[in-house]
Amino acid sequence: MNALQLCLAFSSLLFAVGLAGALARSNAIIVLLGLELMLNAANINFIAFWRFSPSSAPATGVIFVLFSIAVAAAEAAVGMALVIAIYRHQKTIRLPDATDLKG
Amino acid sequence: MSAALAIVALATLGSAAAAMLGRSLLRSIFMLAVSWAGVAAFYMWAGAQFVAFAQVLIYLGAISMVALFAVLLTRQSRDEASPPPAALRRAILAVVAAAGVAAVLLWAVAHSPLAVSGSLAPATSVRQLGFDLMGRHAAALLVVGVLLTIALLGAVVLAADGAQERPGDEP
Amino acid sequence: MNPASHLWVIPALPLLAAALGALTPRGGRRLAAGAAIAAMAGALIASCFALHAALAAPAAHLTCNFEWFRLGGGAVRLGWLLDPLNGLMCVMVSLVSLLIFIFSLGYMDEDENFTRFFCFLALFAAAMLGVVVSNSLLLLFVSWELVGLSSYLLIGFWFHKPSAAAAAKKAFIVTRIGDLGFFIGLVWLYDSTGSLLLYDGGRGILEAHALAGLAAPALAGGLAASTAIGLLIFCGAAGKSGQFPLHVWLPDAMEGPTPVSALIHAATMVAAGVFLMARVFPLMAADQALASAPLHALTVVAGIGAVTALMGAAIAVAQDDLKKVLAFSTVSQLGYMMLAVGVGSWVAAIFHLLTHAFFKALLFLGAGSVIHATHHEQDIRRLGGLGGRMRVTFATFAVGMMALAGVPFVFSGFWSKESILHAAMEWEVSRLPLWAGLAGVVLTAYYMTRLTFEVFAGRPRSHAAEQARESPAVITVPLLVLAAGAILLGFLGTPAWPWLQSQLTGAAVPSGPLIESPVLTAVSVILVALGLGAGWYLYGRRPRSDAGAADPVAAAFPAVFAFLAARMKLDELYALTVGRLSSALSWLADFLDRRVWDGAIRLLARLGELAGLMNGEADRDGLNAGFDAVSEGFRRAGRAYSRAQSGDAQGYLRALAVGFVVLVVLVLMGCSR
Amino acid sequence: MSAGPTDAHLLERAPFLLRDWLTHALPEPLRWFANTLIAIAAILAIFGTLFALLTLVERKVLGRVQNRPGPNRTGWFGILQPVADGIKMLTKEDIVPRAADPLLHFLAPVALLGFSVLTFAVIPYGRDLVAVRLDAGVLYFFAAGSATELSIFMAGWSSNNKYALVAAMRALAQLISYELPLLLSAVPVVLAAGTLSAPDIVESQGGFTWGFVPHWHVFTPWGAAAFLVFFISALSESNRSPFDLPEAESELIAGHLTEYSGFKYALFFMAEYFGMCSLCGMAVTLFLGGWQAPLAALEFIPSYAWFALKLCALLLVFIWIRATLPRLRMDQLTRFAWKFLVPLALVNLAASAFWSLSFGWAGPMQALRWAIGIALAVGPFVLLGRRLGAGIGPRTYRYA
Repeated sequence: MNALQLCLAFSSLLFAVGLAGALARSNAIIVLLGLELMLNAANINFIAFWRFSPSSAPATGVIFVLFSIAVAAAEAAVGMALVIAIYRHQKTIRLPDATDLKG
Repeated sequence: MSAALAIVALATLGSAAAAMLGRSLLRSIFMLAVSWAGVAAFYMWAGAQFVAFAQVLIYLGAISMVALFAVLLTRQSRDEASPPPAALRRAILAVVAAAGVAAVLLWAVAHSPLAVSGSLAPATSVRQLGFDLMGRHAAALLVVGVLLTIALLGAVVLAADGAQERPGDEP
Repeated sequence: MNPASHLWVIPALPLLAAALGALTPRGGRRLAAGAAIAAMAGALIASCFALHAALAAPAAHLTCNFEWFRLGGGAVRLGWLLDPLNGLMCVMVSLVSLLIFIFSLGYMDEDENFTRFFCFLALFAAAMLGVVVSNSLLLLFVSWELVGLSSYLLIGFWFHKPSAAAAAKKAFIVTRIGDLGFFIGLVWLYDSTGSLLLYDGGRGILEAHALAGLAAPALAGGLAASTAIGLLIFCGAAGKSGQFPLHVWLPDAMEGPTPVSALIHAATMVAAGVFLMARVFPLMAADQALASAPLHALTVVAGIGAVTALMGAAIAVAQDDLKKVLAFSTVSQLGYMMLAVGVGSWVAAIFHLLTHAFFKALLFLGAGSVIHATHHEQDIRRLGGLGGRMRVTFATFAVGMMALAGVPFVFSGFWSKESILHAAMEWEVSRLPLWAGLAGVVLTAYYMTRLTFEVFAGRPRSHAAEQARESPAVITVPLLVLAAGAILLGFLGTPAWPWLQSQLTGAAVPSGPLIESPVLTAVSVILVALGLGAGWYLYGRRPRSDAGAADPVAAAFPAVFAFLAARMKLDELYALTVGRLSSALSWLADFLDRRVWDGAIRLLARLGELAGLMNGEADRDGLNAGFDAVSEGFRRAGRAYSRAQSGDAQGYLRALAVGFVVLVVLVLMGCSR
Repeated sequence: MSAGPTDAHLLERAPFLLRDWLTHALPEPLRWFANTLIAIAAILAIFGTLFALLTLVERKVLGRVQNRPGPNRTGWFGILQPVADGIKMLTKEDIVPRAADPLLHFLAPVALLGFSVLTFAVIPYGRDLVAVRLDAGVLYFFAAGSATELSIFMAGWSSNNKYALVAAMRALAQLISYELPLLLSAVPVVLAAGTLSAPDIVESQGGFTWGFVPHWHVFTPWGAAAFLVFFISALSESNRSPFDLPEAESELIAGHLTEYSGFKYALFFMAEYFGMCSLCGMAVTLFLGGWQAPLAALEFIPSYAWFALKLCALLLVFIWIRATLPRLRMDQLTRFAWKFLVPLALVNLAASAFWSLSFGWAGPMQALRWAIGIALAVGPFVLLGRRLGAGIGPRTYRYA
């Protein structure tokens, strides 16, 4: 395994941890934060490929991560607002209870 | 080099796992903050200083704050009750699914022929980054700006108290 | 240095003021008004410099073109243009606007939306100046639409009045009809010449190369493309300038505040159409060389102009609303200008435009002064006796009235009107415009006399008129300035010293005798005297005693008067024709729908029912059992599937993860095989 | 860390000479490590001393403002008071409430102090006298600064005390609100200097107009406005009066510090003063020319002395403001940030953009440039200020 593969393994594991959290926990806030972890894992991939890319390419990887962080910030803001809105309506933020849209 | 990476990775993964497993919501968030800081450390390790600082500023400075606010506003500040059996089943399923994904990803990483260039990080000055952002990626930057604005407005609208619209709602 | 490259400053200043006004909170009255007035003063100074630069080389069209954006292979280019026509228009528009802005300070003083008003005014002035200075028909069209928008905003300024809101809508929609033609003309023009720049160093649409291509008899019937394009552009001009079929919005636009009426009817919006005609005159006249063409664009323009001139004057005779009289007088005067363009003398049209701008702004502002003093009393039957109470207003109004009526030698209106009539006389195609113009002269003198006597002579006929006091200086000073202009401006273009004509055409016009055709002048002077005399005989000799008394003309010819008072029933005619047509069409559609198609469908349905009845008998026992079983199966499957739609977000995510793994494994297995 | 200026005179080079004398015996790879350690030690020692002195100066100044002598019993003029305080703090019992979260309760002051110290790394204390030369130093500064919010919240929540929790929420709201104008007011400087590196920003402020007006950013219209916004936000970010709501002792006992005692309390105190020092240092760097001398004739005085002078002046202003202004109410605080500082900073960004664009204007255009610049800086201030005051009015107390 070379350094790039180590980085990718790291990001895969982080992704898995985030996914496990998002799947296992019932609290909407933790689920959202698990999603953030997954996004972070994706960002790690960008940086890793940028760092070890064979060509001295322009900083596209870095810029992509910057955009990704911005989108993550937007996602967090809207997500937390949704959580608060759900709480106001249902007095709970447990995801298994928020199933009004079931078939 | 790899030792530093290993330390950073272990700290990040460990705190992330602790955050996902932890019973106390606020502790989870603090552990996540540590994990995000670890990711920032990884960026530093990879030579992407600017991204690292942006990560700290956004994740530690903003997103964790938003999460803390959400916790306090939804009055979840004390520990969760012990999980019901259904939650246990879900947790097992979740771990199985996540393990599957991890296995697939790791297998792919291990079996892909990935070329690695020289050991030096590509030199990207902040100045060059700025020119790139304002030049080749200006349109994307604008779109992201609009997205952030709209997301902010949307968040405010969502989180704003709708009580005055339904005066008879509150007991 | 090319002075045209700085021309953008002129519209930019008021635009800046408008932006500032838009950002100012409601309380910032002084800031908004101050910014607007300062910007107009700046624009006036800049315009004077521009005019100075333009007069240095009257024949040259100074341009400054630039690329706006590239689209595929072609580039869309815009530009600024500076020549004496532009320069004069700039100075006139900015001067009159400045005076009207100052006047508005006094007039709108009590309005709570004062700030917004000045914002709109500045936007309007910016748009109008943009029309004037642009060297591209596209930029001109953009500004033109901005003029339309801001006039909509201004006419509907008191939008809480239903009539004002309706008038604003009407103005917007009617001018839009004309603009549609204008736009089609633009597209056509761009398609055939590949450019919308007016002057572009030999490649512009008003230059010989493009015109030669357009003037060829390319269309059916030997018509030139330029004729059709010219007429389409004229549609837009007619809409803005209130020419005959599209004039209906103009009198209704009086619902706006009086400074707006002055701005729209004197300096800017209505002048835009005439200005546009003068601007694209080479294009309009391109088909003149084509003797075989059955129709020339200018002939239509002259005809419409003549009809409008006469009709407007006739309707103005019977109006009772102070501002409506002036509005129809504007319609009529615009008809004169279009007539002048149509008979080939756009210089006379611009001359009349300039003088008219001053004396009509004067009249409107004078009317505004009266209205302000009498707390919004506009009915001339209820005014009266104001001559003694409002001396400055009366004196300046009288100057404006005589200028409009064409009282000889001293007033500017006389000279410009003479030059139009003279041009009409020399037109070879037809004499009708001349007759219409002469008839208009007598009517104009008559209705203006009537208006003046009704408002200022006799005794006050209402409480408001009794209480009237002279307006403050902020209102009277602009009146005095405009009155001076209304007198002096005429001397710039007398036949004996044709300074204006030679500057506008860029070639020295030889100075002739003071009176070019003594017979015509004599006739028109006699007609003016006749009109004035008739007005005095009917209204001045024995002023009306009380508001309810019948009009002497109405008493003599009730039918004619009522017809004119109802604006020749044109609005009703439109309602009857256009409105009726569309309701007839909709009734027809309704009928078809209800009776014909519905009947057919009902018939089919009956047949189907019958067939179903027969089928049903067969089905109930034979086929149903099988179908029931199948549909039960479907229902069960659906229920099972809908259980998967649990609403549990994490369940979905889990499915996604598992699906991802399964997919990857499948792909890998596929690859390894 | 570089070798230091070689052409400058002895005093200017003194810190580097001292360092090299200490480490010259070591082999090359170890020397770098030792140099870094020395830098860290120096920063900690200097600012530790400064912290001790500041506590004394603050109490003395407050005392003089309130017409009393202040501490004057320990040593001459109370000079030993900080030592006495230190001994007291160290010997007090460290109480952890039973319901508290012990780990976070311990971590909070440590993390807070850690993040506060981190911010010292990028401030240029003198010519080439900066611990870490970072390309994105300003960003680093704000990143490290924003992390302190988390520690304050940690402290408030882990104490499991309602006052502490309320204070933590207040602190969160306040810090987030003022983070924005703080950042936004630094952006114009970055725009003007064209770099995020703190030493380069200082370099860009070198030189003089007409030989005596230094090119500091505070001497431009937008710079003055941005400095004002930055300074006010810095007051709030360091929880100083009149923005000391999170620890408002009369309403919340002592806010997030309620359940802390002994050495942990001292750590909080220290972190607060460190934050104040680093924010002042950044203000000096961004706006007041960093280590640049105010007059060309005074450049013989070493650069770090100028920096220290400016820093102390700003710190004294902090103390002076604390002695002068009453505390704001919570709604006034947030309103002030969102309705006044943030819009002002945004407009100021445009003003600085204009300033950069009009760089080449000369002659009479220069006067126009100044006029527009001043109008862009003062106009929004006046307009927004009027809006801000509307609706607050004097309060009436019925039962007072």
